[in-house]
Amino acid sequence: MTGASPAVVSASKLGLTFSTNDGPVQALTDVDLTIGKGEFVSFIGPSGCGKTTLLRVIADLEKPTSGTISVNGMTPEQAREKRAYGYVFQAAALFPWRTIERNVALPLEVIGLSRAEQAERIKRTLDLVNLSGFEKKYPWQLSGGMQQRASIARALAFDADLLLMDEPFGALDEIVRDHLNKQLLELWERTNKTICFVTHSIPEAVYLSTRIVVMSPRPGRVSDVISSTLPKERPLHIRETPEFLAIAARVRDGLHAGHSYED
Amino acid sequence: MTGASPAVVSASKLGLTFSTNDGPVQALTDVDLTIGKGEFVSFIGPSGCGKTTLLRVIADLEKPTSGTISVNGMTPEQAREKRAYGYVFQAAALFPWRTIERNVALPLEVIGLSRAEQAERIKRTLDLVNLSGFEKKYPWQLSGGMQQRASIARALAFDADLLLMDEPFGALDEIVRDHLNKQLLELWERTNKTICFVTHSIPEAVYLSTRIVVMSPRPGRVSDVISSTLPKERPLHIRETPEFLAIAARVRDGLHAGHSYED
Amino acid sequence: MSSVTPRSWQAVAALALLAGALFSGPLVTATPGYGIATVALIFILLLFAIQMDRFPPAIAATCLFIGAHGAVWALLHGLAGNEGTARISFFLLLAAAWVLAWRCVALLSSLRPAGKWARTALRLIIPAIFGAWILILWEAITRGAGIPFILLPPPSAIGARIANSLPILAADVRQTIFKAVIFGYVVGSGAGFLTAILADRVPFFRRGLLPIGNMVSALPIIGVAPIMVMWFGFDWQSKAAVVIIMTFFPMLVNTVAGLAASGHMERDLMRTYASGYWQTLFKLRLPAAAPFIFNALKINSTLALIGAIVAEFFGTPVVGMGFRISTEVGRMNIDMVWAEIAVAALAGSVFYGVVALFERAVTFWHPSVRGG
Amino acid sequence: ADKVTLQLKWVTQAQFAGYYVAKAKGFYDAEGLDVDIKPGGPDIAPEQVIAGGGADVIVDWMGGALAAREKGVPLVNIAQPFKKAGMELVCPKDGPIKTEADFKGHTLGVWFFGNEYPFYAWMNKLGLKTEGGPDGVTVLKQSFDVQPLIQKQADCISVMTYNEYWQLIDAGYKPEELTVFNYSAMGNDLLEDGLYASEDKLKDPAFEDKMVRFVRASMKGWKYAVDNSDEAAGIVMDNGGQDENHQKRMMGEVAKLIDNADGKLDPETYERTAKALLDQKIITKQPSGAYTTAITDKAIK
Amino acid sequence: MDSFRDKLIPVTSILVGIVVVWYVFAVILNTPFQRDLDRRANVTPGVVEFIGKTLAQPKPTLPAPHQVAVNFFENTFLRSVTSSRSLVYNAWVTLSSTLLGFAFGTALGIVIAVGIVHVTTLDRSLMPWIIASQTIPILAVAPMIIVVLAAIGITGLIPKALISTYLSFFPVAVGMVKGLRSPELTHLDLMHTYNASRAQTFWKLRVPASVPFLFTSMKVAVAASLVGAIVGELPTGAVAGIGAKLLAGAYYSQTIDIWSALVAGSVVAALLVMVVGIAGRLVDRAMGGRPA
Ligand SMILES: Nc1ncnc2c1ncn2[C@@H]1O[C@H](COP(=O)(O)OP(=O)(O)OP(=O)(O)O)[C@@H](O)[C@H]1O
Ligand SMILES: Nc1ncnc2c1ncn2[C@@H]1O[C@H](COP(=O)(O)OP(=O)(O)OP(=O)(O)O)[C@@H](O)[C@H]1O
Ligand SMILES: Cc1ncc(C[n+]2csc(CCO)c2C)c(N)n1
Ligand SMILES: [Mg+2]
Ligand SMILES: [Mg+2]
Repeated sequence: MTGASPAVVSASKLGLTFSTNDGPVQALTDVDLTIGKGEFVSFIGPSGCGKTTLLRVIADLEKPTSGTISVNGMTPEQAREKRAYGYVFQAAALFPWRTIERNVALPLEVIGLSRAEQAERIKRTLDLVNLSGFEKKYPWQLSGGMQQRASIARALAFDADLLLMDEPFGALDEIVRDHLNKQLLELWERTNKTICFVTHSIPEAVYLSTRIVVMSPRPGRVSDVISSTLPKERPLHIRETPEFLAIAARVRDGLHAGHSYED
Repeated sequence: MTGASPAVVSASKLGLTFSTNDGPVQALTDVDLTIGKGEFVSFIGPSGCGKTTLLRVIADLEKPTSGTISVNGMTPEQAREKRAYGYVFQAAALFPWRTIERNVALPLEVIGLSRAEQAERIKRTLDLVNLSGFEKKYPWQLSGGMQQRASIARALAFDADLLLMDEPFGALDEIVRDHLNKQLLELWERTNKTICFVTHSIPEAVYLSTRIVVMSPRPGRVSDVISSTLPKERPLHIRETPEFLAIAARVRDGLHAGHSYED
Repeated sequence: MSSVTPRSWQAVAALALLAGALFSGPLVTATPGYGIATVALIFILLLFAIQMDRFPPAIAATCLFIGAHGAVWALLHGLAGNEGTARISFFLLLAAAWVLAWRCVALLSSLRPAGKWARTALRLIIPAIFGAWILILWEAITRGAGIPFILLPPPSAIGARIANSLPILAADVRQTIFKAVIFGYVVGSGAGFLTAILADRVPFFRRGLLPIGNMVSALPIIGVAPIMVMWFGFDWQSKAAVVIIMTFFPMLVNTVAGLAASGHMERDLMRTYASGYWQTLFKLRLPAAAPFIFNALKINSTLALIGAIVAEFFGTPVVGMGFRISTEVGRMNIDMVWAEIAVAALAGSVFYGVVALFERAVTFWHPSVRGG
Repeated sequence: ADKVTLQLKWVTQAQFAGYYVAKAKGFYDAEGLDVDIKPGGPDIAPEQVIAGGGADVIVDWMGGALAAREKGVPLVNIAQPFKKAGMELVCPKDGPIKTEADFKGHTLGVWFFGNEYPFYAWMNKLGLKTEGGPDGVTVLKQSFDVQPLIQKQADCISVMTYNEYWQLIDAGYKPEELTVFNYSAMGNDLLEDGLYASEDKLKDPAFEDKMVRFVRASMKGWKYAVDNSDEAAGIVMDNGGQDENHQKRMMGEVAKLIDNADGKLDPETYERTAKALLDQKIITKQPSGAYTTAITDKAIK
Repeated sequence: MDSFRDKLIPVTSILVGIVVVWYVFAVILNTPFQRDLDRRANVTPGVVEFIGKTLAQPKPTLPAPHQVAVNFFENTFLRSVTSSRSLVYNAWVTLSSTLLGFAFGTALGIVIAVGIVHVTTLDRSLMPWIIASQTIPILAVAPMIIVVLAAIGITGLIPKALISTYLSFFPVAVGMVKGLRSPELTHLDLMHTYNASRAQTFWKLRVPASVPFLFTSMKVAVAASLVGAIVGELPTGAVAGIGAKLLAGAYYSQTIDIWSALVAGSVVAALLVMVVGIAGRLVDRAMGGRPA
């Protein structure tokens, strides 16, 4: 744990229970977690274990029903109002009445950037996700993966110190994914951002993270936290080193433990 | 190629161009493809290369602008009218006003099954995708992965001879994915369905398919078709055999060729 | 694939009607000879109609178009001087021609021409034929059955009256539409919209204002118009006030519903930007509300017109569409009444059409516009 | 009993007391008639109702009836209970108008819906333009109330002697504070409430006989109403009239218009009315056969 | 009940605000006439007395709230509900034709919308004429409609209800055309893959998707229907109903009566709109609507 750096996210005994038409659902219980500045933390766990919910609590989109949480030493609400983080949703959530470039411009308009700066950031981030040439298209004219990339571009353009990413690369093929993984790592190193990253891919989690949080469902909780011993500098082929594979194996074990069917 | 069995899908010189506000987009060009009965064909390719579009053409959701295509020896329209296929969309497309079980029941209501048979199929398919216990929930009360599983259950409940699946497992973690891969293979073997399967995961494509269609973008086209030499019986550990890895390598090469950035 | 439907039902119906007409004797009591030509004409075209599926739809439609309208022209022409004496066979023939025209419209709507112009032309021709037949039937029935002029004049008389009264009609339109309607529509819709925003912004108002807004909804024109005349004088201002009251509520209700129509995830997205109320409103909630707002604008475009005209029944200067209608009813110039109504209908349709065009342009992204 | 439907020109009020009285007092029954009285309203044109077959006989003003006759609804005046017109123009004395000479440049409230002819005939006679401006008068289509005067939107307004005039009095005006231009007094009056039936139907002797009985009973009703005005007002109230006091007063004023309750049309007034309508191009040719004295001759011997 | 209490304070305080403004305007608007009266009567009252008089005129330009309230109270609670002077009775007369007309109108509007969405011929040809039909001033044709209907023997409730129908079907038709066309394209595609019949797509997809539009339109329609019922009372002899009260009030310049009839109409309207709103919320809840 990079205990020395100031905590960006700090949760203790966090719990969240949804009440639904057929009884309460415990989406999160007893989550204790501290994320330091500049960390890259991946969340991994079976579908429905509460990853999205946890991210939403950090982002002040959901209020915990028990426990406490602080972001940058403030309540999540204050942090949100200070625009402390950028968020990539699990679904693209693009506005159908805006072209791709205007969609990316959305957060920039909200924070009131100049036209010129908007244009510059739009170009840079659309290039990054390989969508140049599609600036003037509307969301429904894009493939699923392209929409997801547009939403990543939108979050990156926002350029906050904390990035909350909910399965950003889920709909992308291996090669684009490798490419974007590398880009993300570079960005992270260059800017010293803190990143919370939900993924289903074990190699991706191991490759990217300084720490991996393994979660398990019913009720949603943190079942393991694995600190990576990999160096900060990570070429793609690091994924074949024994060290890498060892961490991956540990994650896989944690994951298996959370699943009901073992076959 | 399983040339002997009757062709389920047969396309020749197929092309589709979308006209958009800023010029035409060639989503498919010159696609020649024959899929025999009982085949399991995977489509893989970079984001935006036309996989979804091709599946939509087969399903008569999109009309080709050139070339010909037949499904079960008929036009796609006739085939659709005969309810020849089930379709899993890239996005879950659940009806927000129906509970999960009513969503799965939707196609069954359409084809007019009895209540009892509906209940039986709903239970079976929701079990299959591990959603028992969530029957009475509404889609927005489910996590992203759970929604996708519900939509898979809905297509499986429909039980057509041809299954068109557009990245059905994109939002699922490795373990659920392995589980569902196995279930799908079992189902396929047992029922001799024909399956067209879009995926971004090379191992998944190789593990599941009798043939792998590699596509490349701008304009969208088929760049390689790889027949699998793996036996029909496929335990999970087949994925470590040299034969498997060789096919995977070939797919990866094909995929790389279609990407603009090589790094 | 004409193999599916053996023959159009319209052709069969027309045949039956024709046979009926032949058996029920002369068309009018006065001149027994008239009508043979018409019968023959319809008959020939009927043969076409029955064979029609052999022809390309465009040609068949043209034949039917000429046939049905030629036949009905002959029918109406023969009626001159025989008003009020039409017999059952006349109406059977009329129905036969109508049914053929129906078939024509059905064929035309099944056409999918490639050219942009052809499509536009079709979009205009189809409602035009439909409308023409409303007028034809009206003409034939009023004249054939001899409906008293002061109950319902035939369209030809109304047309003649319009042609003779253009200056009066223009003055009335200026008074009613260009002064009262437009002003009232803009202010009323605007006020409904702003009230909805206010109610949305301030929860206190949301709870207090909406129930009271509902009460405004049914302030009946007849009750309000005299009061408005009392307050704002008898000129157009009082009519505009009535229009404001009438258009206020549909806009309020629709805007409130529209503001609730944006998706949860989209709203969450704006929250993550710590987007202020107004930014979220302008960038997300209003665009998402646009289909509802346009609904209100469309409904209001017709309500405003009715409101202004009816308000003029109560106290006006001696010009205006409502004034003219109420006055000419008293003078038994019912043709003038219908001339004003026709102008109102035309103006209202144009008004509505303009709003609908704006809607298409602004909500191009909505499935109802994208998908049809 | 024979059924007769009577369509009134206005809402139930003492203006129509004779008919309600005849019904309530059994005068119709005595003639073997079953009369259905339909009240009117601001937007009921009795001419349309009779053309549509909704009534056998209507109460109408002559202007409307002659216009309808020319438009193909052959209405015939079969009786004329109101001998004099009740319409007048009133102006407050503290306003600018004291005499006919003062009209120029001022705003006058006029009832339309067929009630505007006497006014236009009068202005015609005075040689005043009605399109506004300093040399003419500005005409305001007046609502059927007296608000335009109270609100000072008009300098003079139309009233009926039996109705709106009293509303002004109720509103605090004293009779001596009002200048009154009475159309009858000026000789500008057009015939008001008369009974009209369709010429075609009258050709049928049975129908004609029915009308004779109807007119006889109605005039008997009028006579009774004139003689017992408070009771008549009460009967009107029973049939949906508003404001008992007002109805009593109205009955008193209406009585002055009825005269001797013989229902006979005065041909001279008829000619004057027809001429005024011709002059204003409300009708285009001299009407013929628009009235018959046969019914009243038979009814009242 | 909680939400009821939530609303009570805002509604009452806004109502109090309105009443205060109302008083101010009553004084202002009634002043000229009162001054005329006083001048003619040659009296010069003090300010307070003068204001008192402006608020106590028998036929004021704008009646004071308490005058309306007293009139409303008397006519609502102190008369037997079968008396033709009772507001309850008149409101009931109007309400019955409103409800009948609203039912017809909603049904007709839905039928038209369904036709337009499903039959190309109708889509192309009908809509312009429906729009045209709505621009016909109802008060001008209502009498003719009533005459024609009476001629074919239809009288009583139905003609009035038909005028309500005429006014209320349009908002429903317009809203439902939009609503029935509002399903997501992927949802339509899904039904397409099942080769669902038009009826199935209609019931299972288009109808649920149109619900927000339907209820919004129905709120507008029920209000329009009430207006139609009131309009329809005039050419039917204005014997009973809120419209008849308004008319009678107007003829005799009984402004207080007019206003209390207006208040009665508004209360009925507010109740009707609220009922539709509540029905909408119940349906939304039953359809798993997510709380905002
Ligand atoms: N409705 C449309 N209008 C215009 N262009 C479209 C439309 N649908 C798809 N396209 C374009 O067609 C191309 C192929 O899209 P398609 O959805 O088939 O890609 P895909 O292979 O499924 O990608 P992904 O893996 O990201 O889902 C893309 O460039 C996309 O922009
Ligand atoms: N709004 C809600 N109302 C009720 N229950 C909810 C709601 N949102 C989520 N849940 C429940 O909370 C649990 C956790 O959901 P969450 O979305 O956090 O899962 P997840 O880990 O992100 O899964 P996935 O990988 O499939 O996206 C699930 O069981 C889900 O059904
Ligand atoms: C349709 C119609 N409108 C007005 C009058 C004239 N008129 C006669 S009595 C009266 C007021 C009530 O007494 C009015 C205005 C009429 N005769 N018919
Ligand atoms: Mg999730
Ligand atoms: Mg796709």
